[in-house]
Amino acid sequence: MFKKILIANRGEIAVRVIRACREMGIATVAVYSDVDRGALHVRKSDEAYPIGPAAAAESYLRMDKILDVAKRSGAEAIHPGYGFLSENAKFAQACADAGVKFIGPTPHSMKMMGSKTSARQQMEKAGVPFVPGTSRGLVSSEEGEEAAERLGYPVMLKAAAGGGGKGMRLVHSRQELHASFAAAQSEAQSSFGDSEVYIEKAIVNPRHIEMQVLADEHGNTVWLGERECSIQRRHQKVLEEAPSPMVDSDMRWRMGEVAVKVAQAASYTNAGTVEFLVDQQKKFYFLEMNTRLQVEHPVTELTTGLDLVHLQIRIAAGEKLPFTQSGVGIRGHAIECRIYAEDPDNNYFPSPGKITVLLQPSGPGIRRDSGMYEGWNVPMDYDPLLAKLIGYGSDRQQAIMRLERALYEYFVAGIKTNISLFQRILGDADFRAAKVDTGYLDRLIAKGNPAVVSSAPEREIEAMESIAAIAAGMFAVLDPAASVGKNGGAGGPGSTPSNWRQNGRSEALR
Amino acid sequence: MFKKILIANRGEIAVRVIRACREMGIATVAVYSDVDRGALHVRKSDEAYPIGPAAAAESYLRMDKILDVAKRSGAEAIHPGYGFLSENAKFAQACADAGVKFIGPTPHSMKMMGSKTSARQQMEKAGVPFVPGTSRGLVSSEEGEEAAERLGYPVMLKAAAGGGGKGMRLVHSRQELHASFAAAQSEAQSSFGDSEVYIEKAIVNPRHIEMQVLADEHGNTVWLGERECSIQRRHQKVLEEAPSPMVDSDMRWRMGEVAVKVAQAASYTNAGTVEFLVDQQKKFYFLEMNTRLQVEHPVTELTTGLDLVHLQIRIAAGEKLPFTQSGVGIRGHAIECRIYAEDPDNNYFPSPGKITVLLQPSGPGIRRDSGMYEGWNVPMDYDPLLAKLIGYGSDRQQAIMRLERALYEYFVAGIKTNISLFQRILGDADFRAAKVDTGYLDRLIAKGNPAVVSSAPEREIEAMESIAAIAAGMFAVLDPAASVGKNGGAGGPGSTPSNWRQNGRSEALR
Amino acid sequence: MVYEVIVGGKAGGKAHRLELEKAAAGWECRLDGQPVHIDAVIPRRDVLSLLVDGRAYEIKREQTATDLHLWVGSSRFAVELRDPRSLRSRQTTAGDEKGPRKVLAPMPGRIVRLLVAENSEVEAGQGIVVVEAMKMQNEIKSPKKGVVRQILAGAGMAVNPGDVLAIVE
Amino acid sequence: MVYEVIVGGKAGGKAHRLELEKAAAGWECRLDGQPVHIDAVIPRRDVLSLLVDGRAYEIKREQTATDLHLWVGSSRFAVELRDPRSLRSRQTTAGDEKGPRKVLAPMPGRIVRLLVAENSEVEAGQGIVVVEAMKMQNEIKSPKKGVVRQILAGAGMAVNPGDVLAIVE
Repeated sequence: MFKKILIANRGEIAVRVIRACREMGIATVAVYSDVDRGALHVRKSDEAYPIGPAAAAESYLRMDKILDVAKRSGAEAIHPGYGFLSENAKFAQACADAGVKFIGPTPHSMKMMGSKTSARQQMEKAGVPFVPGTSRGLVSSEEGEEAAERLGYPVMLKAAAGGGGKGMRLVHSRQELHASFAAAQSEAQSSFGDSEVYIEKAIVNPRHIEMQVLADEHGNTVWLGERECSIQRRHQKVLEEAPSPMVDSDMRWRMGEVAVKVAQAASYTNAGTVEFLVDQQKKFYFLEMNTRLQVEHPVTELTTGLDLVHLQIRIAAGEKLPFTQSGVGIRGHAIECRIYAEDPDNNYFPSPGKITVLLQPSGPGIRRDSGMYEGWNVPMDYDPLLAKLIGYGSDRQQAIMRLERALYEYFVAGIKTNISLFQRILGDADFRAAKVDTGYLDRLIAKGNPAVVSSAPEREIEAMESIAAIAAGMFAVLDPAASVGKNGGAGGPGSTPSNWRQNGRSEALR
Repeated sequence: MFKKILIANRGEIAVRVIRACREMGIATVAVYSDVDRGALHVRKSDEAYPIGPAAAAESYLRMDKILDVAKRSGAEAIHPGYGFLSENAKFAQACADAGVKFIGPTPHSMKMMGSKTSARQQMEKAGVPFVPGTSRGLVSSEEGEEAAERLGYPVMLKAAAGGGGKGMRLVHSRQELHASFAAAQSEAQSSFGDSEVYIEKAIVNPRHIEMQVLADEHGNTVWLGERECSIQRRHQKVLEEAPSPMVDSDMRWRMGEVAVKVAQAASYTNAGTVEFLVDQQKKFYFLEMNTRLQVEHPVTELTTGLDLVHLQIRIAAGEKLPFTQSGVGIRGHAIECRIYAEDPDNNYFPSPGKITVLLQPSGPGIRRDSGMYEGWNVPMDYDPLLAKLIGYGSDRQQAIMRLERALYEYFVAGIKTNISLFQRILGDADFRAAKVDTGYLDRLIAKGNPAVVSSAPEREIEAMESIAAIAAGMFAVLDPAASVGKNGGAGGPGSTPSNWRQNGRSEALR
Repeated sequence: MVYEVIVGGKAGGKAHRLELEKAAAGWECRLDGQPVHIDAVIPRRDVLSLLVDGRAYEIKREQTATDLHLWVGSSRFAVELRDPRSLRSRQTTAGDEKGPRKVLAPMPGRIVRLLVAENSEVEAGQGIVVVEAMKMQNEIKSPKKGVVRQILAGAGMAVNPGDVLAIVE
Repeated sequence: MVYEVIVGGKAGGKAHRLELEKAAAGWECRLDGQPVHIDAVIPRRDVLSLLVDGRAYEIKREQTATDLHLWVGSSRFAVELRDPRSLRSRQTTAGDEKGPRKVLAPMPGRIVRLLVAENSEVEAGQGIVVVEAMKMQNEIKSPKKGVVRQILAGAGMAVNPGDVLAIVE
């Protein structure tokens, strides 16, 4: 087993991997950018090294700096987390060249899955079902028109190197195709430095369901059940659950076997995820393979009782999988809420800044994987994922109820978060009935964002307003150091019990 | 289902029940004594009523006041938690008389199990194995001598109304019996107001293993697996785990079936626990039945995936058990650490007071059921249980490793806690090998309480001392408001960066 | 103590008169003349445990440089506390709708591009500039229909919340 | 800045001379003359994140009315910080062993009974009084062999930590 592992990441996932290492008796090496000196992963690691300025391109994406830290610290392996360098085959290769074990698949598997068209070609050979379309890039919009005619509209244009919805266009008719092709190409070029675009039959309102696989370096591959990931915004997942309410045992086995076939066709090792689109008739199509640990891996951990990061590390150290497919059982239901720093009242704009108050939930059935703490200044330079709140229950309803309870206990001030969005989703009748697809969240948000109170009867709102008024007065009386009124702020050491009066007066004199 | 439940308890268990109610959409009513106004259960409930002074006899044990609050608030049921009134058959009867549902068994079952001798008589009829001895109170020490002769020394004298080790005497020889009988009688009288004492064969270094049962009000009774509770001090459990490392599947079934037989013989309903003594040959003997939710119920919840408090409430509301015995599965391993306010460096003396700093663990496999928060003043009037830290893993080793990780993250200042004791237990070779019995913890503590550092090599201790020295200086430089040196304290608003110098000087002038 | 409390934000807020007086146990309170007995403690900074006739509330305080919000359960209320002895009458914000309106940066970030030129006409809700923060590009929109009188933001510029990006008239 | 730091408690503590000087990045530090570069931040009250040559430490501070302890990982160190310019030499506690010793209440609680009478002889470790707290009865023991000169505690009395319960000479 490794004695020391470098974690080439930040935020909640770096903390999660550090915890796994500590549990396994492995020393940890953190890296951090200038704005992350006070980040939780730096506090929790055994060693920590600065790797440059805030911009990821100058720090967390700098392979040379990270490998240099690995060398200096004597780390034997690197866990890339997700994002950043996690799906970068060049980095995996550079690690191998430097004699450091990359905890993930081989550069070869990563490269094959990195291009959607090459992945399609490979999977076509292996007989994996995927959305009808071209498995090569389109040479011209005319070729696209022919293919679209064959597939039938609507069709989807997609960047071969794509991800995150960039270089993607839904095309409803022949008239639109030419312009959309040009737009997709140019967006693909500017986003990925590669203009290759291919075409697929568009699945209307699909579900996005993915299958977790795990493969050791001795030829053993297993699947660990699916995750329902249809609740997305801007192609970013927001809430995930396991199992999917629409997948039954038979479908799970079929998807699992296809996922294993995909992994084996790519000579895949370590943890990976095979993504499927599922249409209204429950037919599923291979979409792509994510060659890394997913953000949403905890829901699989809770339903299988396994620790995926422990297993990733064991596999990378050359161990065999400690169980076979028949030893994997799915029990209960788990749902993950991704707590983002964004403002639900203001178009979900990102909301970095200092966390002034933080009350965090715990208790039965609640797992919290967090990268934040009270007093931390959330930097504006990285993605807005602050923490993940995962609820487990013996069934879906109990998982939902436990999450609602935990969200009620969760409170973050200083920055805005999307906690209220989850309260809306979990209380929504369609969600409760599991009627979700990739368009669900946009529809829910489009309904408007009523304050929670507006659904309450008028009388109750008035009662709550009275409570708020009384509370405002009691705060002022009991905690006069914190200021009152508009001239807010944290209240310096000079604050006195009569401070609010001065504030009141200076306002009056303006 | 009930609309409103009163929780006749405080601390972590009141919080745990409040959470379950919120998850089920049931309003909660808290009660609190004068010193508990700021307690977490008051903050988290929907309604809260004062019931008197700190002394439990004048508040949490006052049936009349609690039933009065139930009436005023319109609570339809009362959850008693554990301790206080939870095993008081009179209270259960008073609830019934007041038309409030007591969430627990009937007064009849409670009464039968409340007296150890009457329980033994009943179980004898049902054919349940128990430790050889008398099932009636001893009339005289002569009768005791006869019975002891028959059973063979050592024997145990026990109070019929007993619990918590009171009125209990281990007797090694005839010579000791007379004096021990008198002592046990008098202690039983003063502790329970009942001098009845009976005699049992003493099991040397037994294990204490208990079986969770659940019975609905329609005649269905199931067992949910055992808990290993041998790690005790002063007859108080400190660490519990499920499953027991010494119980195999066959033994589990046999114990489970006996436990169900016990419950059925008592017409038992709701959640209960059948305690067994297990000897070196793995023979198990019925000890007693606890007619309430146990402190350690979370380890069973984690290994079965069920929520016992939800189920308690459903059963009390008249619902049938939603599963049968064959639907109960045990998966993985769970261990609970009871975090007590006591001082490991000072004979485990209780340590009430204000919690000045609190860092709490979370993340994979960690459940935290807590009644404390930073800034809370832990009252001296109640038992010292602050919180429970429960680790789950796919096997015992992983559960241990996760707990060690979480204990490393746990930090409480202002009061003392037994966190370091768990670090010793979990790292101990005998514990790792599951070689534990009810004498284990006393033996471990008797080995002395070396500071954690003393096991580290000298060089490492020195390095840590250097770090502590540097840290002391950096705290003084970066956070000068907090005082320095002996004239400590939190540093009032008058603190200035040069404060430490004044302190230094005033010391010098003494 | 006597306070004037505005609950519900500057625009549609309701003003309440609040009198608080320490009682033997708890506080005697009058809200708009209505007497109510309350018990209140601050278990930790920015959290208030309030008991009113047995009802228990945990109220959380969210304070920024400009605003004070209180959370009662999951409901959030803008609150303003004033000294009623001050003679100042409340400013109305209604007038703002007519005059020039500032387009403010809602978060710290970097300007990635301008979507309109100075003096161009814009609709309400039309994008003016794009600010990047947390790997997301966020279109900052015009608060009203009108003419972009001035653009104060330039591509590549770092901005802080509240910075004026443009003025629409 | 220069400090004298005693690590390891009053009895067997080691004194260190610590010099700290702000550098361009982090701090230049000399511990007993040995130079070391450190980087330190206080992410939250009573927690210090310290980097020394790449090694990362999260140090927790535990401060009571009388003592300061620092936790490095799971190891706890008694620490005392002094101004070296003060002329006061360190008091030794060795002398205390000989004279009268106070028996102090280690926690708040209530005296339930006295186990010895005034002027009785006691062994070191013999119980003097029983204090009840948190539903546990705790025997407070004599710190030394000697005679109980005075008992200041009475059954039923409430005590606070540090209260003198008896004096043994």
